[in-house]
Amino acid sequence: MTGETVTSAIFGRLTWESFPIHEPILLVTFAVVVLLGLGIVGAVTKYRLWGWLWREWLTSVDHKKIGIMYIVLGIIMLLRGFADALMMRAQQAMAFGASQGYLPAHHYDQVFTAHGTIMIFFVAIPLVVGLINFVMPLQIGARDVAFPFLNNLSFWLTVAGALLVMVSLFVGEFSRGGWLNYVPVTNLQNSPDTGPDYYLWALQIAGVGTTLSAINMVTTIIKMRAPGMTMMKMPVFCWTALCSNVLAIAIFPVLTGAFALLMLDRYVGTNFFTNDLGGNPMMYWNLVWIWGHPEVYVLVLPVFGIYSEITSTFTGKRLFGYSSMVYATVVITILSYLVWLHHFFTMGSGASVNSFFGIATMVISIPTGAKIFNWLFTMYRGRIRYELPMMWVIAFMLTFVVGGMTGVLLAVPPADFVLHNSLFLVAHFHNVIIGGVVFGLFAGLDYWFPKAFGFKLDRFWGRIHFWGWVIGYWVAWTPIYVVGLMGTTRRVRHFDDPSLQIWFVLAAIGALIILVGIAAFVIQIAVSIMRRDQLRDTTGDPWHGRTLEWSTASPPPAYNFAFTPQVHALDAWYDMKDRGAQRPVTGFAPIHMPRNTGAGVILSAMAMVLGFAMIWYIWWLAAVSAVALLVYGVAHTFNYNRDYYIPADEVAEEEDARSRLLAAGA
Amino acid sequence: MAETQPPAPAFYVLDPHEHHHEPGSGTLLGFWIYLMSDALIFATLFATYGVLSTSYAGGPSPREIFELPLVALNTAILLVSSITYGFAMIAMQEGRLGGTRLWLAVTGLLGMAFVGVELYEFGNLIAEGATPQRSAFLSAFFTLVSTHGLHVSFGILWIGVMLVQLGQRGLHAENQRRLLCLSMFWHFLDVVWIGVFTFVYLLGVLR
Amino acid sequence: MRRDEPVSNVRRILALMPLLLLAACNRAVLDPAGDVAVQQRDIIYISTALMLLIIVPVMALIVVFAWHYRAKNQEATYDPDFDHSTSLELVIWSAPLLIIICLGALTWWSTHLLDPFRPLNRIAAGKPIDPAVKPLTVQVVSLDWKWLFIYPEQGVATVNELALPVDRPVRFDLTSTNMMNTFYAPSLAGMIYTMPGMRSTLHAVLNRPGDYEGMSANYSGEGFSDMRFKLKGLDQAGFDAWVARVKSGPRLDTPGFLALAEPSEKVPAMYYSSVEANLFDRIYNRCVKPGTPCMSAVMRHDGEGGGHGAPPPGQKPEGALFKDGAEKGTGPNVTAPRAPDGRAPGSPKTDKISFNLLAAARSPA
Amino acid sequence: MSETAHGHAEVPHGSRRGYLIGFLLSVVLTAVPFWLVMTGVIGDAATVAAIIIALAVVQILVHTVCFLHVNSQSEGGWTLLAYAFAAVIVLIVIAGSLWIMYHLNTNMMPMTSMDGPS
Repeated sequence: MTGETVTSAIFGRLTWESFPIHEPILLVTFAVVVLLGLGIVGAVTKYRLWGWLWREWLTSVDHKKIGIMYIVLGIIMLLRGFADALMMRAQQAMAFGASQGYLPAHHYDQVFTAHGTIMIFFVAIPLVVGLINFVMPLQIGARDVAFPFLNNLSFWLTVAGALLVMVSLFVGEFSRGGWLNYVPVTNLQNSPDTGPDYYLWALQIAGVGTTLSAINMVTTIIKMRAPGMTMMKMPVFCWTALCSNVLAIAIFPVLTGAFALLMLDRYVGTNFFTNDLGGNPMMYWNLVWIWGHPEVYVLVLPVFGIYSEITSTFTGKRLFGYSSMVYATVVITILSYLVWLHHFFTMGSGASVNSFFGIATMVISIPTGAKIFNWLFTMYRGRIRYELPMMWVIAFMLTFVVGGMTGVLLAVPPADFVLHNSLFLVAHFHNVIIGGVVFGLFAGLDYWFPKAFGFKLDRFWGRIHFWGWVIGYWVAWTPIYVVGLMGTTRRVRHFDDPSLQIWFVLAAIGALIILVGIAAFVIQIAVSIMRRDQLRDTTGDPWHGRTLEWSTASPPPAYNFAFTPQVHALDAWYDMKDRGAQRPVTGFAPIHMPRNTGAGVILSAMAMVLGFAMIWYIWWLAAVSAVALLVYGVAHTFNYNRDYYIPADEVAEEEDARSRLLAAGA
Repeated sequence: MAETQPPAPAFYVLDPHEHHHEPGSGTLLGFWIYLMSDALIFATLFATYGVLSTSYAGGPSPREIFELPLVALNTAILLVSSITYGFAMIAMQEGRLGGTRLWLAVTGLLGMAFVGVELYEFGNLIAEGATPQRSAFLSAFFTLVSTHGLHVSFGILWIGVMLVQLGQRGLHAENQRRLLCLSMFWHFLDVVWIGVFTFVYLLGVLR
Repeated sequence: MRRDEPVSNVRRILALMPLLLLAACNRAVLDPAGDVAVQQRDIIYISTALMLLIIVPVMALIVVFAWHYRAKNQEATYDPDFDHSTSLELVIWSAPLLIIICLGALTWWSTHLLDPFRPLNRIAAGKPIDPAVKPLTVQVVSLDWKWLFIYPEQGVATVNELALPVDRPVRFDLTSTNMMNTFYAPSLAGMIYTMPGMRSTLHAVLNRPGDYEGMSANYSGEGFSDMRFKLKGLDQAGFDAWVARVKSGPRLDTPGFLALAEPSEKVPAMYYSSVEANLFDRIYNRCVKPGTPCMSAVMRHDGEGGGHGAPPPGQKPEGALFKDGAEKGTGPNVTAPRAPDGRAPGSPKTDKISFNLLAAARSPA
Repeated sequence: MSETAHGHAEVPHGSRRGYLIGFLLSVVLTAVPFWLVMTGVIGDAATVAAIIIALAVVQILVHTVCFLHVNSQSEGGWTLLAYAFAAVIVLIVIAGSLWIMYHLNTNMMPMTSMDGPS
C-alpha cells in the first residue's frame, strides 16, 4: 500500500501499463523512430556536428535559419500526419458490413484526432510561419525581425508542443475528441485518460509560441521596413503576412483561454463545460470556433500572398490590382472574425442568428473572388513561364474555386442542415486546405528554395511531386464529395452499407497517389542536394524576381543587406534593375546584429517537462519545472549582452566574394 | 517609362547612421501588441463569465457573497498604485534614480496589498462553501478575478526584478524601456479591473 | 483463384462508374423522402446553379489565359505594365457581389422558412397542412451509444427504430444524456444537435413509405460509428400495426432507463410497451436518478436569487489535483486490452488490440 | 516611416499634471458607481446598470488617454490603430458569444422552453 503511494507520488499515473506494448503498429513505429533517431544521433556524433548544430542552428536567432527550421519541422510532421491519413483511408476502405477493418475505435479515434491536430498546428502553421520568417524580413529590406530571441523561443515552443504530441504515440494515448478536442467527449468523466491532457498541453505550449511569433512579425513589418517602403509599396506577401499575423494575435488568445478553462475543468474540477452544475459545453464550441474559423484565414492569407508574388514574377508583369488586393486582404481579415457560428448552425441558435452568420460568411467570398480575378488578369497579357511554382498556381486556381463554391454552399444554413458533419464538409475543407494552403506552400518552397540554399530544386522530381498531389487530390476527394452527398457522415469507423465501399477504395487509391507525390518531394530534395552544382544559381535572382529578397546573395549573408535598400516603388527590385541601380561594393561599415542564445531551447525544454509532468500527474516535477521556468526566465532578463557587431572587414570579404561570383556569371 | 523618370535616385542607404534601427526600437510597440492579445484572453474570460453568470446551480448568488466595501477598498488601492507608478515614470523622465525606485517600491507594496485583500476575499468565500467547483458562476468568477490577480502578482515580481536591475545599472536605456513596458502593463491591469468591478461586482450585486 | 481477376475487377469497376454516379444521385440527400429535406435539396441546387454562373466562366478563363499567354506563344500580346483597369475592377467586385446579394436573399428567406423550430406549413409542395391533424410528437434521446424514441401519444418507446406515419407532420423534441450527438435522418430532414440539459426541436414530415437510415452525425466517442437507427415510413394502418407490435415489449421505468443509459454499442432495436410518466422531461432536466434536483427547479431557484445549497452529490468526478493516488489510474481507457468482464455491455467481440488485419482479411469484405 | 525612426515622439510619456487629472477623474468615475450601487439611491436597477456601464466606458477611456498615453501620434498612430482593432475584436468576442449563447438558451433551456410554445 505504502509502496504504491510512493510510486504514485514519484511517477504520478505513469505505470508500465502506459506503454503500448500490446499495440503492434505502435511497437513497429516506435522501433523505426528509435532506430532513425539513433542513426541521426550516431551520424551527428560521428561527424562531430553537435557543436556546429548547437551554435549555428539550435541557438540561432537568425530569422532565415529559424524559418528553415520551422519548415523542416513542418515537413517531418507532414509525414506523420499523412501516415495517419493513410491509416484512416485504409480503415474506411476495408470496414464494411461484417468486416470491422483493422483499427478498433479507441485507436481509430486517436488517429483522426491526431491527423487533424498535427496537420493544422504542426504542419500548416510551421510551414506558413517558416516561410514568413524566412521571406518577409528580406522583402522589407530588414536585417532581422524585431525580436530575434523571441523568434527563437517561439520556434522551440512549437517544437516542444510537437514533441509532446509525438510522445503520446508511445507513452499513454492521444486525445480521442476530434481535432478541436470537443467536450463533452473530453470532459474528465468521459475521458479520464491522458489523451485530452496531451492535446491541451501540446497545443497550449505551441500556441504561446505562435502568438509570440505573430506579435514579433507584426512589429517587424510595422517598424523595420526599409526607408521609402510605405505601406502601399510593400510586397503583397508582406501585406498578407501582416494581416495573417494580426489575425493570429486576435484569435490565439481565445483558444488559449478556452483550453485553459478546459484544463481547469479537468485539473481543478470547475464547471465551465460540464453537463451539470451550470456548465455549458456549447460555450467551448463557441470559443474554439471563434479561433477556428479565422485560423483558416491565418493559414490561407499568406499563401494568397505567395501566389501573388509567383504570378507576378512568372508572368513578367506587375500584379493586377495591387490596391484592390490589399483592400481585399484587409476586408477578409476583419470579416473572418464575424462568421464562426457557421460551424454550428445545427446547434439551434435560431433563424436570425443563423442567417446573419451565413450571409457574413458569403460576403467573404467577394474579396476572395476579387483575388482570383486579380491573379487571372495578372496572367492576361503576360508571358507565363511554366516553372514549378507557376504550375502550382494554375492547379491552385482551378482547385480552389471549387472549394470556394462548396464553402459558400455550406454557408447557406438550410443546405448546411443536410451537409454539416458529412463527408461533403470534410471534402470541402480538404479542398480548401490542400488546394489552397498546401499547394501554395509547395509553390513557395519551390520558389524560395534557391534563395535559401543557392540552388534550384530538381524539375523532374518536382513535376512528379506536382502531379502526384494534383491528381491524387482529385482522385481522393471527389469520391468523398459524392459519398457526402449520399448522406455519409464523418469520423465513422465502420459502415453498414457495402455499396459505398467502392468510393472509399477510390479515395484510398487517391491517397496512395498523393503518397507518390510526397515520396517524390523527398526524393526531389535529395536529388537536388546531390545535383546542387548543376542546379546552382550564382545571381541570387534565378526567376527574374521583383521584390527585394532577390537583390541579395543566395543564400543571403547573416546580415541580409550590406547596405539597407532605399525603396522608391512597388516591386522595388524590379524598379532597381529597371533603373540600373548599382550595388555598392565599397565603404562597408560594421553591422549591428543580435547574438545567438540557448535560452529559447532551455525554456522550451522546461515547458515541455512541465507539460509532461502535468499530463501524468507528477506534481513534484510539475512544480519544479514551473519554478525553474520562472527563475530561468527572470535570470535571462539580467543578460544585457545580447548583440554584437559584424566587423567591416568580414562584411567586405563576403560582399567581394559575391562581386566575383556575379562577375563570373555575367 | 524610364525616360519620364527623373535621374536615378539613391537605391541604397550608404550612411550607416542615416537609417539605423535602434536595437529594441520595436519593443514598446511589440509589448503594446502583446497587451492587446492579453486583452483578448480577458475578453474570453469576460464572455464566459457573461454566459455563465446566472448559472448558480442552486448555489450562492453574487448578491449573497460579494462584499462591496472590500471591493471598493481594493479598487482604491489599485487606483492609487497607478498614480504612484505615474510618479515613478515622471521621476525616471527627470533622471532621478532614487525617486524612481522609491515610487516603484510603493507601487509594489500597494500591489501586494491588493493581492492580499483578494486572497482574503477568496479565503472567506471558500470557507463559506462558495468554491470554484460549486457552480459554473463561481468557476467563471474565480477564474476571471484570479487571472487578473495573477497578472498583478506577475507585475509585482516584475517590479521586484526592476528594483534590482535599477540598483545594478541605474537608468540605463534598456532599463528605461523595460520600465515603460511595465508601466503599460500596470495601467492595462487597471483598465481590466474597471471591467471586473463594473461587470462582475457592481452588476452582480444589482442583479 | 483466377489470375485475371484483378483486371476484370478493374474493368467491372470502370464499367460501373457511370452507374455509380447515377446511384449517387438516388441517395438520401439528393433524393429525399421528406418535404423538408426536399426543400433543402432544392436550396443546394439553386445555390450551386447561382454560383456556377461565375465559377464556370472563371475556370474557363483560367485555362484560356494560362494557355494563350504561355511564354512560347510569341504572338500573344505582352504588356508588362498592365496592372490597373477601373472598369475591370468594377466587374471584379460587382459580379460576385450581385450573386452574393441573390444568395443572401435566398439564405435569409430559406433559413427562416426551414428553421427546425418552426412548425410546418405544408406537407408537400401544393399540399397545405390540415389544421385538424395534430403533429405527431416524438421525443428523441441520444444515449451512449444508441437512440431512444418515446411516443407520448401512443405511450410506447423504442430503441434504434423510428417509425413515422407518412404525410403526418412530426415534431421531434430532442435531448441527450451525456454526449453531444446529432440527430440525422438524411431522407427526412436536416440534422439537429442533441445536447445534455437542452431540448432542441425539429419539425419534419415523411412523404414516402419505405425503409431509411438515420444516425448520429456528431462524433460522440467509442461507440459512435454504430449509433444508427432504422427509419420506417409507414401508412396509417402500417403504423398502427407497428405500434401494436411495440406494445408487446416490457415497460420502460426509471431503473430500466438508468440501465439503458449505461454505455453500450451496436444495440439492436428494442420495444417498450409503456413509458414512465414525464421520463423525457426528467431526462433533459437531468434528474432521472432519484434524489437529483431537476434543472428547471434549480434554475427557478437561481432566478429568484439563488441561495446556499449543497451541491447534488456525485454528479461529476473531482479535479485531477484533488485525487488520491489510488484514483489516479489512466481511467477505463488504458492502452492494455480490457479484460473480458471489463468490456462495456453490448460491445462487439473485437479485441482492443489494433492491427487485427488477419481477422479483417478473414471476414468476407 | 522614416519620420518615426527618430525623435522622442515615440516614447509615451506623461506629465505630473496629466497623471493627476487622470487620477482625479478616475476617482470620481469609480466612486459614483460604487455609491450608486451601495446606497441604492436610484431604485431602478436597469437605470443604475446603464449609468455604471457608461461610467466604466468613460473611465476606460480616461485611463487609456491619461495613463496609457494612447494618442494618434505615438508610434505613428499604430498604437491607436492596434487599440481600436483590439477594442472591436473584444466587443465581437463578448457580444457575439452572449448573443449566440443567449439564443441557444432561450431556444432550449428547460426554464424558458416551458413558457414557450409547445
